[in-house]
Amino acid sequence: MELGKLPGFLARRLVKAVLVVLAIVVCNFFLVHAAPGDPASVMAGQAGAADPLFLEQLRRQFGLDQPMHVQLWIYVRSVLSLDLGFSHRQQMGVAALIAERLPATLLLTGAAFAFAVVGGVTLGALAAQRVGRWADSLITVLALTFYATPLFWVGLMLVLVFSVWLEWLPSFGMNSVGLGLTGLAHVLDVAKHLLLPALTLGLFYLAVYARLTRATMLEVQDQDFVRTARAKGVPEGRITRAHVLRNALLPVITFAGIQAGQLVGGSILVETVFAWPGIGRLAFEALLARDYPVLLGVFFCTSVIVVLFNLATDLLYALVDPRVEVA
Amino acid sequence: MTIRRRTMLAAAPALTTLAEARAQGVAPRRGGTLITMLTPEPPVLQIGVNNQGPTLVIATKMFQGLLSFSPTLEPLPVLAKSWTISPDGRVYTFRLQENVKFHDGRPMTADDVIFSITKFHPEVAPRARAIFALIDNAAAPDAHTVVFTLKQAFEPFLLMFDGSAAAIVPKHLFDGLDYRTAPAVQRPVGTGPFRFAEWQRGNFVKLDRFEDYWKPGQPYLDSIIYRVVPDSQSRRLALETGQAQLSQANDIEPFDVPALRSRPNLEVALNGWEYFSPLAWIELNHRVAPLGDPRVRQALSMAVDRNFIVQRLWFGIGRPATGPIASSSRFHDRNQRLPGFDARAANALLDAAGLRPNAQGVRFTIKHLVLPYSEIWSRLGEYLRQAFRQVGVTLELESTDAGSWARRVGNWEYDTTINFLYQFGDPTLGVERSYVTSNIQRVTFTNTGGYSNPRVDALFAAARSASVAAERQAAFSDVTKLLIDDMAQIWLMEMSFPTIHDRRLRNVVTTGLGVHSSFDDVFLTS
Amino acid sequence: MRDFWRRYRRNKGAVVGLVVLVVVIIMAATAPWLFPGSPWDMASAPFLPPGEMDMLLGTDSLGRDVAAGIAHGARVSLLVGAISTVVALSIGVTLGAIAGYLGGWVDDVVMRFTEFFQTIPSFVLAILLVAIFTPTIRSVVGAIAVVSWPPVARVVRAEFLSLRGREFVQAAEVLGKSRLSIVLGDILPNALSPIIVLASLMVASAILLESALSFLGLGDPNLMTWGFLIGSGRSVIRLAWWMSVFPGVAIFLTVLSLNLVGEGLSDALNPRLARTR
Amino acid sequence: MSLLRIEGLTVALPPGADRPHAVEDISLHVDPGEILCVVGESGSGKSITANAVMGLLPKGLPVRAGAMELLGQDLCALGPEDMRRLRGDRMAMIFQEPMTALNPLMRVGDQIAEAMRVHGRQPGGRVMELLEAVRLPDPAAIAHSHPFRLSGGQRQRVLIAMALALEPALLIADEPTTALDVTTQMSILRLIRDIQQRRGTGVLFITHDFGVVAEIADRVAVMRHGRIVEQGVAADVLNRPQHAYTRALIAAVPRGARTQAVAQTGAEMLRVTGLRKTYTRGGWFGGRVSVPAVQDANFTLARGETLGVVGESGSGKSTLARCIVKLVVPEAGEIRFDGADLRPLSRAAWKPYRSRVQMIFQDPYASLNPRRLVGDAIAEGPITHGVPRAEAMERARELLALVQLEPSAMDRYPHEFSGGQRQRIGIARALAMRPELLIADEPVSALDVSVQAQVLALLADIKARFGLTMLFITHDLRVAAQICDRVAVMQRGVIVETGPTAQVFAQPAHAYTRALLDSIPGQGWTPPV
Repeated sequence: MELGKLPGFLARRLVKAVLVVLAIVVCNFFLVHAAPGDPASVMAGQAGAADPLFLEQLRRQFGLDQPMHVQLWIYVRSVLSLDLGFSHRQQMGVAALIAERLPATLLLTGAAFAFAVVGGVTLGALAAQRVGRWADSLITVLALTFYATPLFWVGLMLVLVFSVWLEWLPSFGMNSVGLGLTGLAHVLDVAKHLLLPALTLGLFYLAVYARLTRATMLEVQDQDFVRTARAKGVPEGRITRAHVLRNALLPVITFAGIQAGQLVGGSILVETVFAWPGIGRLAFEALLARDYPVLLGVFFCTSVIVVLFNLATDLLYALVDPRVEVA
Repeated sequence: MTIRRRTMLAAAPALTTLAEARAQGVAPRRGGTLITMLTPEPPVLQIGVNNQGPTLVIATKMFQGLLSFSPTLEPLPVLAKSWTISPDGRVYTFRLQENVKFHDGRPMTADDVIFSITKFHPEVAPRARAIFALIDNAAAPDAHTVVFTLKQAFEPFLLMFDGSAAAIVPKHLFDGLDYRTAPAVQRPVGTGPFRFAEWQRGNFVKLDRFEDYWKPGQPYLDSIIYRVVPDSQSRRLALETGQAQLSQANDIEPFDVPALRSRPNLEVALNGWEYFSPLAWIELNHRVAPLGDPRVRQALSMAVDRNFIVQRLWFGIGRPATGPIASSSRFHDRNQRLPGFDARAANALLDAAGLRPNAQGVRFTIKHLVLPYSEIWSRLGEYLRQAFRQVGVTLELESTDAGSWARRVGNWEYDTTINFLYQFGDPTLGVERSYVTSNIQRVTFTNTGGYSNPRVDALFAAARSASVAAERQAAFSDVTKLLIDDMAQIWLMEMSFPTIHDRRLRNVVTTGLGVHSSFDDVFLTS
Repeated sequence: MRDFWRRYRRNKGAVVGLVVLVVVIIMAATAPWLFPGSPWDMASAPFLPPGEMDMLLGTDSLGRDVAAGIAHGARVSLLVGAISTVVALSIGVTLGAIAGYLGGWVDDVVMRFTEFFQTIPSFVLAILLVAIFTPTIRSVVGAIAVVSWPPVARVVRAEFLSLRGREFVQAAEVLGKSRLSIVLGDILPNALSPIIVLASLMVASAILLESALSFLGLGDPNLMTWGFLIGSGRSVIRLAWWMSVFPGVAIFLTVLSLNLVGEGLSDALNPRLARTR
Repeated sequence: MSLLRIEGLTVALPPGADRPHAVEDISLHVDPGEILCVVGESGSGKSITANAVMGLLPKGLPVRAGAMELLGQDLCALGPEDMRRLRGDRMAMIFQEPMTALNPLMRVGDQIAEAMRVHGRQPGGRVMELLEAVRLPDPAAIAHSHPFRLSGGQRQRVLIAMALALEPALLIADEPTTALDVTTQMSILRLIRDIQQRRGTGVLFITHDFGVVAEIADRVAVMRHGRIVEQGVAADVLNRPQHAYTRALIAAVPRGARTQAVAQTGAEMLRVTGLRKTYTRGGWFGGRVSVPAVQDANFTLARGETLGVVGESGSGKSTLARCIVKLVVPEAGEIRFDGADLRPLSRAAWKPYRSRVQMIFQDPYASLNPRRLVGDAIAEGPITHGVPRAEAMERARELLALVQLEPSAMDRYPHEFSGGQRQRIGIARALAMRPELLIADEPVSALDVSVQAQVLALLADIKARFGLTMLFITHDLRVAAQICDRVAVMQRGVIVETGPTAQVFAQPAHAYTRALLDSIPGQGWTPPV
């Protein structure tokens, strides 16, 4: 796409993204409110004792005594003003709560994503180039293996091997608390903690990208323009890099956009296994505790991430592929 | 006073540890950071606003009550240095420590105490509301004396003054504000030996030594860090590798305890829960046929092998229940026991109740709402399903989340479930609520099962108003017998929680509140 | 048909996958005879390592036979995978067919709806649905189906869209056939290959999804599934590695075999693509 | 010395194919400055020959025997790297599909420059020169464009420019104009001719079209089933074909002029007035693009008449045909069939007309449901309209005989038939409805020339036999001339000229019609027989 058309393209995509997010907000609200069990009874249960007055107080405080459409209107209005509400259970603004947890999730999913894409595309390209040979077989088998293994199980096994038996890497948390590390030492410390969870989360998607890259590269290799390149004497290495890989990456980009949501979902499992302080675990805990504002906030936040990510991949796609005008 | 002696014996190991430490001449060492764990992460750390287990564990380091309790539940001075009770049992006079400061530097006075007891806790905590409603008048003759006059005598009144039940909060930070949303809720300010330093949600809570703490030279530790570790295996690993020096409550799964017990660097204590005395039972909804029939309840009770549960499921952490009142609690009658495990007798009882097995050998089918707090309850449900099958009863498990569990139990929408309640040292405080007719309410932790017996109601009422311990003992013994005969609920076990700590950490469990004490005397040897 | 087998056999992995899958299915079918009684029965002492006291794969924390659990679990895992796939297929094929065949604004609406479902992180949605409707086999199957249909709808739509423009469909149109008979008689049979391939992969991912739900404690508590076994073995992994390792291997093998079979089907049903392998 | 010499070349097919060798014992040569046309039907092995020379044979097709020499150098003895060095430098190739033969992500100029860079030459200003040499307008803009912005003809010019970048001695052109419209085809043919003459390049030109051969060839080699059956100077082969196969091929070439007189015209059957169809694409959020496919089309069709609609791709002729059978819903106009306006009718109201108006399609491979038995495919129309199954099957059997297929074809699937046979099945399916109006949408354009002739003959036969009225869509003027009573010429959605075939061909009124007629390849050649 030509750069001059970019602002219009972006504006259209943004409008669409906002509409999608709005729909998600409304749907999530109804979904979560369809759940039995209201936050007041949960809090009462966890306080260890309760009486009807206490319950009544809590319900009023949470606005649970209002009619549903009023609750929805209040929620949508506040989301539009970027106020995600207040978690009465946590006694904190939801936005603040999520903001605290978000960096950890972004770090984890970002690292896993980078690992998966870079590793997957490299392995996939390698396999496609050596199709039918042992390297291809090995990569294919490995990819299938990671593809077929439950994510959380991989996490458990990695912990078993690297933390329990070898004692090389920490098995949980995001940093060593109490050591007062700063600067580079802190970064290294976090990196050490990040390694296993990112690996766990990334392996499955690495397999996905490896398989996808291999398949699309094989497909692109058969296309006419590759034959043209060959006919004009372009060396094989350059054909792979400049012609095949670039075209094969287009579906990978599309797929990465779709995968963003799955990655956030997968991080719930990984964050649970590795005690990673991110929003995936926050969501699961909020669900168990029926903390509606937090749950709605996390859903809102993840869908915004996914929508933004889709937007970014669309943009990337549009920049890579000149054929995209509007779609 | 047989009860007292029993609990004293039970608490003996803790006392020996302390004595040993002193005897070995290990002088308390100042300095060091204690890293411990936390699960689940509490929503807020302001005691009262939230009274969940994890909140109590942290908040009791920052807040203190007037009293604490020994393993035999004798009152110990904390913020109150002495107290007197009038002969008619209605007037309680506390003399306060004089140089106590809040973490913000303001002195603690009788005003703060009266505010905490008569305003703050009754507003935010239902349990305090019920009992402090008995206070007719609260007065402060001087800045360091508080006098509470009760409407009627209430023998267990002192038990309410522990830091976990009625911590003293700063009046100047709450008065006139909504207590639940006051700024101080986010940065708790108390009188305890440690003050709030940092909370990275999902990661850790850090408490630092309060330099102006009223006990000179104490506390010994520089800081305490509570790491949030949601996975039990990670917690175990943290203990083993020394990344954490202390675990408490249900941090460590029972099946991991034997392995940890054998580690030379770790010490496992099972005491320190005398004040709470949690008791677990199968909660039956008496409104659901045929659970309203006492013979059926008796039969189900006999179908359960409590020793198996304690040994196999809890790996010996805990004791089989003997009745509605825990054996570590006051007024437990050790002469009364539950009928033993006897499947044959159970079958006979069910036959007698007219519940004949059908062609598949099934007498009736009931549901079981699995307690969602830890997966051990799922194992228990799976055991119960197999156990009840032996007597022709099919148990269908329903799994649920904490929210639904609380709602369904509160609304009586269940057949059976597991419930466990703290007894707070005294049956009037912790047992009565589950059996009296007046407390049949659509709220969790009331008499949700719907058991009702006028004689039981009368006996609990008598025990409540009697001011003499012996009179109360008699009433509780009678109530115990009635409840066991009716098998009001199927009591399973007296729960214990292992407190596991590094051997270099000293004075961890010294009172009946265990890890819920202030830790001002806890220290790390080098 | 013979052609189909010939092409299928060319992919050795697919043959291995089929053999493994058949073994798993046989194991599931014969579980009541291989391991009579309930898999929940306490068969021996708890935490027996594999091989001890006749317990081939060891016992769990209540002394239950892990091997019996895996055999009986195969029934449920496969059933959950199959049923949720059927449900997801029926949702996805219906919506995809409507969108692809009718086109226009209907297509637009259906595809926005599908996109919307794809935007919500599917695993989070599955957790939410199971929690809302309480964990039972029905809610688990339903939740898996609800999060798995969008790819089916997209594939079916794309197939229908391209087939709709194909001349034989236009010919049927010109012959005056009814829409339903065109969709069922002319388009659907020709769109079956990708649907079948997709279905085999969906069974695999449904099994994975079920195990993940159970791992988080959101499985049906009355049914022995592989996910449940790992979930219950996870907390004792250092005490009894066999409790989570063997069910994990069972899941891995089954999912792998389904993937291999899917590839084989894809090769056999789309011979044009197979040549590039 | 010959530029390219091939002796006894044999290329194997993978096991399981319908014959053991793709090409067998081929010998030919190309001299500098000459165009050798290799002509043959699909599957004759002509493309394999070209790819063998370039060293671009797929893995499954090894060279089994023979020798290939380029400028005296033995190609079979060269390693892959040496072959690569030759490709693009001493020999270059252009392909059939200009739409897909360029990397969609790379600018045109860069792709041409790449052809030089990989051989160690700096492009400099040469890219512009080349683009100018292939007569592309505004070379600077084109060099900067991505391929999707160019038309098919422009792309083919780019590919030719790329092939000529290093002034190769040999240019191999593999059906370079087959995918192009006639007018474009002619200009590309002239370009190749011109370049070859100016630079003295030797050209190996592969085609299936004798018109093209007549237009461009110096010498001709005719291939069939992997063998060369006849080879010689163009004029000799074209006018005095020796081999029976060559004669058959040439006989099948559509005659330029209609032989029989204009058929008697009956009453008006179809009257189309003001028909309009516009395609729009784009989403809910802006970016809507409208493409007028048919604008204000007016024509009539009398009973028993054949009206040809001719035009290049994208002219809207297919859309027009589809509008009449409601496969495409036009937004305005009238379609009066026997007086009744069909356009506003609902699906149900249309149904009675389905048996009266039928259609046959272009692609014999796509027009039959691959999962339905041939008998059922033919019978399902009548069955849908209430004919008892047994009767419908009987009718299907009769029709199969009519289209010269075995009765056993009833119980077989379409993939067991050749393209020509499938087209016959498609015709039988349409006839089964006993239609009055038959719409034929490019019914022969996907067929080899010999098969094309047979199908055209069949169509003429059944038309006469059943007194059918026909609307015949084609891009091939020669075909239209052969079969139509009247023709309508379409350009960009507009019917620019209508009239009796002979008149339109002899005195075209519209400039576009004239351009089309001028572009018919091989006009100077009248096929013998």
